[in-house]
Parts: sequence; structure tokens; C-alpha cells
Amino acid sequence: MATVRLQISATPAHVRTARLVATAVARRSGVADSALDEIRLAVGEACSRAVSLHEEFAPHELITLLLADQGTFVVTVRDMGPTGAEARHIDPLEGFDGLGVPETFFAGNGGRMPAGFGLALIGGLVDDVEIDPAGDGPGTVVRMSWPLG
Amino acid sequence: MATVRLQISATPAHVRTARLVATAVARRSGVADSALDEIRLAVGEACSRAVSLHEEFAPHELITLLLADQGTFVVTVRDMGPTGAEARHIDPLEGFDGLGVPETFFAGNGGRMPAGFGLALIGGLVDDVEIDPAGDGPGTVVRMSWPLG
Amino acid sequence: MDLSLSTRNEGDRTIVAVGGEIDVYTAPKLREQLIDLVSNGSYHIVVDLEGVEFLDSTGLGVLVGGLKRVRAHDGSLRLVCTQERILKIFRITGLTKVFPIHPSVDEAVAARD
Amino acid sequence: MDLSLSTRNEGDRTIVAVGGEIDVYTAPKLREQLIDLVSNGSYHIVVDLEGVEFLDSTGLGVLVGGLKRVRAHDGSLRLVCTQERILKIFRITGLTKVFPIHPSVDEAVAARD
Ligand SMILES: Nc1ncnc2c1ncn2[C@@H]1O[C@H](COP(=O)(O)OP(=O)(O)O)[C@@H](O)[C@H]1O
Ligand SMILES: Nc1ncnc2c1ncn2[C@@H]1O[C@H](COP(=O)(O)OP(=O)(O)O)[C@@H](O)[C@H]1O
Repeated sequence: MATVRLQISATPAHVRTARLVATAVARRSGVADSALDEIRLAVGEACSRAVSLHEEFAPHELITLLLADQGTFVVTVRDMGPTGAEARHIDPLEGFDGLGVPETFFAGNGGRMPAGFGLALIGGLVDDVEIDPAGDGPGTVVRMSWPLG
Repeated sequence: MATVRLQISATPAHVRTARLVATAVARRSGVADSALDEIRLAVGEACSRAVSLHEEFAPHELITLLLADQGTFVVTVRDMGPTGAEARHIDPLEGFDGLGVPETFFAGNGGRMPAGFGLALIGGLVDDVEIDPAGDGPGTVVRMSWPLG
Repeated sequence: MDLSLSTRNEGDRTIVAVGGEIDVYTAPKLREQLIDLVSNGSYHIVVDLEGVEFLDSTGLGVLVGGLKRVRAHDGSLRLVCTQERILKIFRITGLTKVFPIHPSVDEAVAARD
Repeated sequence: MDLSLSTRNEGDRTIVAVGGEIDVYTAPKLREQLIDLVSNGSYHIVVDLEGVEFLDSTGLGVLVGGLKRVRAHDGSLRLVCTQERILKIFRITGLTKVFPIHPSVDEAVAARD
């Protein structure tokens, strides 16, 4: 099954729209049922992170989610946040003390997770992930894929 | 709640994706529950019609669904079919004998409804509909709106 | 939700109980079922729509196609439906004038022209 | 699905039963609830996650924030969870080392450091 492209404004409610669409299309494309929870969570994380960045840096731009059947089920989430500010997001583990020493949390800002936490979670969850600067403008591209049944 | 833009390739399965997204976003935007069935059907019809046109005339182009909260809940479905061929679709009742004399069906092609039937159904269902040539290129724009809670 | 179809006979009537969504995606399955029935000599068909959650114009087209086929054999195609949101679609499109619509399978099976 | 929250006390323990989805959209509601509890002197909190259908990093952040707050009062924040897909998220993020996770509310309420 071919392409779906979803663009959402930077609103937490639309992260749900993105999860809903990604999960429905993945299922229909033939991704194993056992992977659907993972897709729901990973897409939610990628979009939540994009929404946070947009709220701060690009409130009027849309976030783009691309779902494509290319032999595997490929999901790409592209934000329009500044890639400069993005540097600290690129290494999922940075600022997080290797996910193993979480006392750093308690120095943090009222329980917000450190920057990069969402990406770290994606990294721990999804086997095939790439995180790159968009290249053709501002923003970052999170690309994830799952096998098709 | 702000904008959602969904683009789908011309595949019947994605008409379901479009229905799912439109209904979920409408609900979350505050459209009355009683209108959700109507939105599901109207969006499905607009997209089914677009998919048929694309299958014939523009198989590699995407169909665009725009959901926007502009005081009312506005749904726009835009295809990339030729507007020339579209002429016959513009009048929902044309070729349909005014929806009242359906014997014309039986002359038809194996039970496919006459061209324009989907639009006629939308017209009978939705109070606020406009159907126009896109203007900025090929294709037709079906614009429908519903009141917000 | 996907389409479910189950078929049974009562006398010379064939009842097709449909469940789920009849739309552009699933309608081909229902079309094939109706064509099969007519090819195998079932000319009096009752389509039970009580389990249908969604019906669009493609679905209506398939029902009209079925009606056309049974009529060619002097047969009948009757619908069973009490769901208001489905009935509304038949009313809007004028198809209440084309299809006999019954409140129960029993009444549809008993009906004669 | 929206978040549901219900709160009750057993001795000096306060149990917050959470249902639905804890995500970027609903997490603020849980955050407020935890802040309210601590402001009102509940420093030993058990968060029952058995009714949770979805949990993301924003939800984890809110739980960590709650833990931070109760710790400032020498309190505790314990979780109840047996759902594998939720436990997995705590494991992946290393948070199983931060939160005591119990298989039932009774065990969480009975537990002492
Ligand atoms: N693209 C989609 N993928 C999956 N479900 C969808 C989609 N669009 C809408 N839905 C809705 O989600 C519900 C569950 O559908 P699902 O079980 O995936 O359908 P099916 O099994 O028929 O392919 C249905 O009510 C269906 O209308
Ligand atoms: N944009 C969305 N709108 C509505 N439901 C959504 C959306 N995205 C995902 N869903 C899913 O649809 C289901 C029903 O949600 P819904 O009742 O609309 O949520 P709520 O009432 O919490 O706003 C939930 O499982 C939810 O995750």
C-alpha cells in the first residue's frame, strides 16, 4: 500500500492524530500486530518531540509525517526546528547519563525529562532508526522502519 | 484546534485512513457527536470519488484532505483529476435524473453508480458544501463545513 | 472494520447477512458474492444490513448491481434494515423507491411482490 | 482515550488509579494531580498504572517529577504495574532503577523502604 503524508500543527492533541494514523496505516500495510504498540509509541515520541520544538521555535509551521511502504514500513517525522539547537538532540543519550544513572533527573526542571529523552526511548525501542538534519532546510528527520508481514 | 493536512495515494484503503482522521479530528475539535457519522460518510464519498478519478487520470498524484478549525470545522478534499472531465461531476444531479427516477441505473455499467452520485449524496447530506475547480492547477475542490460545539 | 458475509437459504430465498463496513475498499467482496449467487441460480436474495456499521455510495452501487442482475432473471433483491443512519442514506439517494426495505429477515423472506 | 484519575487513601498512603492514555496531551492533568497531593501533605503516593493503555516519555517525566517532589519531603512514590508493554518502557529508559514497581496495590501499600 502506497504513501500517506500527514501534516499537523504543533499541538499536543495532534500527536494523537499522528499515532492514530500511523498505527492504522501500519496495520493495514501488513506490519505484524506485535509491532503496532511499538509504532504507536515511537511515532508518538517523535511527534511529541517535534511539537515541543515547534512550540518554542516554529509555532506556525507544520510537522510532517510520511508513511510509506517501501519493502519495509517506513515512517519519517520531520520538524522545522532549528538544526543548530538540534545538535543536543542528535545523541539520544547525551545529558542523560547513559540511561543508567537517572539521579540527574532530580537536578532537572520540575520533572521534565532531559532533552533527547524521547529520542533515547525511540532508540531503545526501535531496531532501525536514523536521526539526521533535514538537509533541505531547517529541522531534523527521524526515520524509522519496521518489517512488513 | 489548528490544521491537519492529510495526503493519500489513490488507493481505496486510504479512503479509510481519511475517514478515520477526519472523524477523530472533528471529534477532538468539538464537532457534535451527532455530526460525526455525517462527516465520516461525506469525507469518505469525497475521497472515494477522488480515488476513482486519480485511478483513471492521475494515478501517481496524491489526494489532499485539509481539516481546519476556522470558527466552523472545515474539510476540503482536493483531487488532481482533469477539471475538463470534471465538468460532468460539478452538478451532482446531472446524469442521475434528479435522484428520483433511478431506472437510469439499470442501463448503467454493472451496478457502478453514475458519475456524480457520490457528490449528490454529499449534497443531500451536508448543509454547507461547495464544489469548485481548484483554480491553481488541475482538479476539483470539495469544501464542506460543520458547526463547532 | 472489514466486511463479513454469511449466506444461508430459506426455501427459494437466499439470505446474505452483511457485517462491518461496506465501502470502496470492501464493496468488491460483496459484489463478487452477489454475482456468485446469481450465477449459481439464486434469484431471490435478501441482504440483511443489520450488522452494517458503514455504507457508502460504492456499497449502494453494488446493491443496485445485484438488483439489476436478479431482475434479469425475474428475481428480487430485498433489504433488511432498521438502522436510521443507514436508512437515511437510502432516502437521500432516492433508493427507497428502488429497494423493498424490511424491518426483519422473516418479513423479507415472507414478502412476495 | 482520555485520562481518568481517581484518588483514595489507605492509612498514610495515597493511591492514584490512572486509566487511559498518559501522553503529551493528558500528562498535564496527572502532573497537577500529583502536585496537589504533595501540596496537601500526601508524601507517600502509590500510582496504579494497571488501567493505563498508553504511556509515553511525557508521562514518565510527570512520574519522575512526582517522585522528586515526594522525596523533598522524605516521601515515596511507588508504581503498580504488571502490563508487559508498560514495564518495557520503564526498562528501556532505566527507570526500573528509580521507581519501586509492585504487582498489586496491596503490596505497594504494604511496602516500606
Ligand atoms: N486506514 C485505516 N486502517 C485501519 N483502520 C481504519 C482505517 N481507517 C479507518 N479505520 C477504522 O478503524 C477501525 C478498525 O479497522 P480495522 O480493523 O483496521 O479494519 P480492517 O480489519 O477492516 O482492515 C474501523 O472502524 C475502521 O473504519
Ligand atoms: N486525534 C485523535 N482524535 C481522537 N481519537 C484519537 C486521536 N488520535 C488517536 N485517537 C485514539 O482514538 C481513541 C479514542 O480517543 P478519543 O475518545 O477521541 O480520545 P479523548 O476522548 O481522550 O479525546 C483513543 O484510543 C485515542 O488514542
